[in-house]
Amino acid sequence: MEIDPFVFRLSIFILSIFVGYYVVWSVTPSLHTPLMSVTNAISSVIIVGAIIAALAGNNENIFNEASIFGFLAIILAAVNIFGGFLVTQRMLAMYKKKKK
Amino acid sequence: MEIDPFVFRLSIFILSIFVGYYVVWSVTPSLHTPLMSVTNAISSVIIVGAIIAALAGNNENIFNEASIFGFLAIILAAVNIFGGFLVTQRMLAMYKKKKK
Amino acid sequence: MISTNLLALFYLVSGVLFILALRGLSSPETSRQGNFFGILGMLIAVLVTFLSIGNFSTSFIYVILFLLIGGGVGAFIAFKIPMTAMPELVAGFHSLVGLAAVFVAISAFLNPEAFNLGVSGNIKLASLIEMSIGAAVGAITFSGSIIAFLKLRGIMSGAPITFPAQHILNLIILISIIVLTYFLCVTQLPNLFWSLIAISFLVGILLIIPIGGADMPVVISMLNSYSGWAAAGIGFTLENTALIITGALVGSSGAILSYIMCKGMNRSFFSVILGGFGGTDQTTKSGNKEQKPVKSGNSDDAAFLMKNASSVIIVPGYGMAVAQAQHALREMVDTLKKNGIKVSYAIHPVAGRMPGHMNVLLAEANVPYDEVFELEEINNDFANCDVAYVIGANDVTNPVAKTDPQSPIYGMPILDVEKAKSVLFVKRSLSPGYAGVDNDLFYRENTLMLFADAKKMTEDIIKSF
Amino acid sequence: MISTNLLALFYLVSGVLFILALRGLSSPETSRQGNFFGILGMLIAVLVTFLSIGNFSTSFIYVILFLLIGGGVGAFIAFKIPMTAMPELVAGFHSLVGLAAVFVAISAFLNPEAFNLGVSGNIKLASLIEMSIGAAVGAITFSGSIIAFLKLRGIMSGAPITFPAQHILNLIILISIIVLTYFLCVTQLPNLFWSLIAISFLVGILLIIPIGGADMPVVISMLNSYSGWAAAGIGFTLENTALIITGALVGSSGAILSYIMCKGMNRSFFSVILGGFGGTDQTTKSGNKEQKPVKSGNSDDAAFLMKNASSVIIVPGYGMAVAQAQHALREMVDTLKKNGIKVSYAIHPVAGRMPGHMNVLLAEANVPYDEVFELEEINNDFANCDVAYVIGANDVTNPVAKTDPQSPIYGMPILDVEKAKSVLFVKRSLSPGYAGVDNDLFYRENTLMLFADAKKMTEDIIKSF
Ligand SMILES: NC(=O)c1ccc[n+]([C@@H]2O[C@H](COP(=O)([O-])OP(=O)(O)OC[C@H]3O[C@@H](n4cnc5c(N)ncnc54)[C@H](OP(=O)(O)O)[C@@H]3O)[C@@H](O)[C@H]2O)c1
Ligand SMILES: NC(=O)c1ccc[n+]([C@@H]2O[C@H](COP(=O)([O-])OP(=O)(O)OC[C@H]3O[C@@H](n4cnc5c(N)ncnc54)[C@H](OP(=O)(O)O)[C@@H]3O)[C@@H](O)[C@H]2O)c1
Repeated sequence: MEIDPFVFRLSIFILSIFVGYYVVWSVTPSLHTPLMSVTNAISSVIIVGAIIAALAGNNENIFNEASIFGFLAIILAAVNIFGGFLVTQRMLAMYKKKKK
Repeated sequence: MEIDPFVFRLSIFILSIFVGYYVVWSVTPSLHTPLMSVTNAISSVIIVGAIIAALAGNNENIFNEASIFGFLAIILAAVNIFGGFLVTQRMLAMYKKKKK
Repeated sequence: MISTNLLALFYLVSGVLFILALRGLSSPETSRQGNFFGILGMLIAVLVTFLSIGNFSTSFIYVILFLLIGGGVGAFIAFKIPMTAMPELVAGFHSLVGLAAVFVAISAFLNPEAFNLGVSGNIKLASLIEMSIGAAVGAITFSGSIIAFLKLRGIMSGAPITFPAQHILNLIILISIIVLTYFLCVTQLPNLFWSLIAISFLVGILLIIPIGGADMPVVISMLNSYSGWAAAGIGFTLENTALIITGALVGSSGAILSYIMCKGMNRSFFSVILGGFGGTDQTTKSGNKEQKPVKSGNSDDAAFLMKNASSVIIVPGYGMAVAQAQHALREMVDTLKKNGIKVSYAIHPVAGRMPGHMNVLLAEANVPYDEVFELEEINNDFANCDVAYVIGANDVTNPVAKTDPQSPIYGMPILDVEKAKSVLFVKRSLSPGYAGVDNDLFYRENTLMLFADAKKMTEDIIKSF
Repeated sequence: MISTNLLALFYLVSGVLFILALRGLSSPETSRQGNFFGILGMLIAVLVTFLSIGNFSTSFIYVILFLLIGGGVGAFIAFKIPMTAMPELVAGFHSLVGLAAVFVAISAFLNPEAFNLGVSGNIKLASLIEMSIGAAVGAITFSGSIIAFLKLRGIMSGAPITFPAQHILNLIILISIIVLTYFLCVTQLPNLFWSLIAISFLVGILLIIPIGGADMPVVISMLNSYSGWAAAGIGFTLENTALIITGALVGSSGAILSYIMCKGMNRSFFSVILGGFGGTDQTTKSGNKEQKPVKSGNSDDAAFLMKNASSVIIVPGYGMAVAQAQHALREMVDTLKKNGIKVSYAIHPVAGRMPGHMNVLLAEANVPYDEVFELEEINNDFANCDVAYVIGANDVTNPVAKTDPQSPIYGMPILDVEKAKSVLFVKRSLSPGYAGVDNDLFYRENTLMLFADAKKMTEDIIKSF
């Protein structure tokens, strides 16, 4: 009787594709390079999975087989998050209007 | 533990607002009148509720207190659906390119 | 029968098809396909609803019957309605959607079991709230659209009807709606529900009667937006994805169109949303300028000027719609073209009385849409054109919008017809247009007024050619 | 601790913030605010994840520690990287996302209980499929991006590496991936999972090595798109709205950017998606035209021409990036402006080696973005300009794109520098650009070639002024 959550997620996914399509087309061409770096940064939201994986270990064995991959993923994703947002920030700070 | 379907519906709603925003802004101004009539037609998808309401009656009493409102709503929505789509069709058929 | 998941998937598909329907309107080429997607989406939604119930009893025959009756009426209207009546038509159709929403909400209130919302007298709180909002906004949409329809159709006077303490009354009503909803949620008494609907009907009327007839398009668009949000609300009640998506689409569409109209008229969006504006018709500031000299001519003068022109820009306005002059205009343009004159059409974003009004009328008269240009596309061309033929337009050409910060239309972008070598104004008198502002252009050196009905004058020009 | 519903709501909020982050990029004014929204969204996602676990044990300290280590490295790179190295940087960062996705998938495979996906050896089928797709696409993204990075950085030769039976090998691998995934789902054997990942790494390498170094930007964007879909896949596994929304955003963004690049280069989108292109570097059709006479000059000639000009348009290209000439260029323009000369910049959509490459470099050199124009905005102005200063650009000015249907760049829109009164070409030789096509403009009457490094020549011109 209840709707499977998968159906909802599918709806969210499909609507997000529409949003993505429009939102990216509306990005001005002069900001396409920052666009590339910022999408890189936001795609690191996969860190959410990495954190769950890392914290799944128990106290006796913090670095077990599974959690160690989580910790590695955290490092990689963190490089991207900080690197991606900061380099974008650095680029965007350079776009200035003519001083009058 | 399970996520309330309401949260999913809210997500769908919010994403649809984004889609709506972009999709309507991208409508060419010369088609704004058909836009008005077609949104009218699609908003009649409320007929879905009208059908459920109308068919909720039982066989002995097809037109009970509740279902009668369903039947009325079906008529109204049907006027809109057929009227809205057909008048849009009629308008759109008139938009022609220069014959060369 | 169909599983709940499959049903939800199909509703998603029809939601997506509705998105594609609007997406198609981004260009005339894809628009017909878009409309087809819309029809398909509706078909899917209706069919799967039938399948989900699966109770093909006698009631089912009645459902089909009423569907066909309503459909027949709708189709009849769609084929008979003249294009010039589109504003009323939209308002009229609109009221029906509002009323249908009210009926569905009532039915859900009376028979919540059918919608899985609990049992009568003990409806789920969330559903009850959604239902009340749906019913109230639906009722407001209904009565508001009816008033708009009556004003546009001319059955009711377009003049704003005001009375003292209007705003206080509205405030009291608003508070009573909230109080009613609260008690309804607590007691679930049917009478409170009925009162809520009755008061909402009243609100719709009270909100719209003080607004002048010419402002109705903004009102319609605004009600359109409201009704979208109401549909989304009912979508939450019915747990229906197609309705939620559609509600958001319609809500955005109405809001954006009223924003475009407000910007085009240089009115604030908020003053519209809050309602209670209008009365511009009264502020007609004419009379004190009538004494200025005006050059006026007849169809022969106009034909002579155009014969000697190498390029002509046509600026249609509300008057063209009133006079139904679009077909005559197309014929005149054909004649001009046969004489080797370059002709294009310039459409202001708020020319006429609804967005895209002029485009639809020109399309009806078989004017190809690639000869019709938007303001930004063509505005620079007036400087190089010999004749601007302004037919039933007024405000959209008024240079006061650029010069006088006191003017109600100050800041609105206008078509620079003044830059053309000569300007021909076809209208019946010197009276102002919708905004009630006198137009300085009438008194200019290079302007020739052609006082007549737009259709009559255009036909005469063809004869004089 | 935080309830599941609240958690889902917060993930929705961060998804919406990511949408707003991209939306901000629609204009430079709003872009910084957009980036802030993105950071906020990420912060919310990370914080609520912490709260949802609530197990603030010793592991938690390590999580913070590793987060800071990674963050420190990222921040360091972000501050140190020169703007000219943006293409490599994006490729490098990209490989990290891919690898992170692989690690998360591995961890989920080893410890499915932590993610509510069933128990080890008996993982829910849907989750296992999603996980495999995520791991495979992540691995392809990783190794592919590494190759792209090496080629762009010049560590690996940019030449396409081809070998016989390449396509047959790829086909065999593809089939084996599908077979592996099938048996993995049936048996849940860890070894199959490891093999799947190993083969996917191989695919990433094999797909990218045959592609020429200069085509890497398209490859990066394509991998970006792939990784977006992979992220969405993992989002389904983790039942995380933020990841699903982000995946779709990144997927669209990559696809649209590669589409824009392909259109700008007049290549088919499908040949890119399928991979295996490149090798254009070999088709250099030069040699037979070298004998034609060429006018070449020095910095004094260039300065003289510009001094007598009233308007100059700057056309930067890949050579400006290579020579890091943007700062010198800005200084030159300042000098020109001081002499009362009107200067603007014209940017071709695929000038340089990545979308928006030139804009970022000019912004770095403090060129205000309202002096920088897109192709459509400025192309008509060349006819009225005295000097076009083409600095390190070549293909994007090549008129053969309009005239010769045989040319590989035929159909690509170009900047009409040929219409300027004089054209100055700053490059080191007569050798062709990225597309390997000889440029007819070099031999024209009104062209003066300035053979030198872009930065050197520009500095010399300043001195000669
Ligand atoms: N398009 C929209 O979405 C929208 C919505 C709401 C409001 N508006 C407002 O509507 C106005 C539209 O501007 P507009 O220039 O199109 O129209 P307008 O300024 O209202 O002027 C129309 C003119 O047509 C003349 N006219 C009326 N009937 C005629 C007939 N049978 N033959 C010849 N002329 C006739 C009238 O002058 P005579 O009486 O002298 O003949 C009037 O001056 C703007 O102020 C706009 O803000 C537009
Ligand atoms: N932007 C993108 O997204 C993108 C992506 C992929 C491919 N592409 C392709 O890249 C090309 C871009 O066109 P473009 O006109 O910018 O570049 P181009 O056609 O590749 O030409 C660059 C020119 O710069 C010269 N150059 C190199 N180093 C230099 C230096 N240090 N000083 C002075 N000149 C130097 C080279 O000539 P010398 O060797 O004689 O100096 C070369 O002819 C297009 O073909 C496009 O399709 C672009």
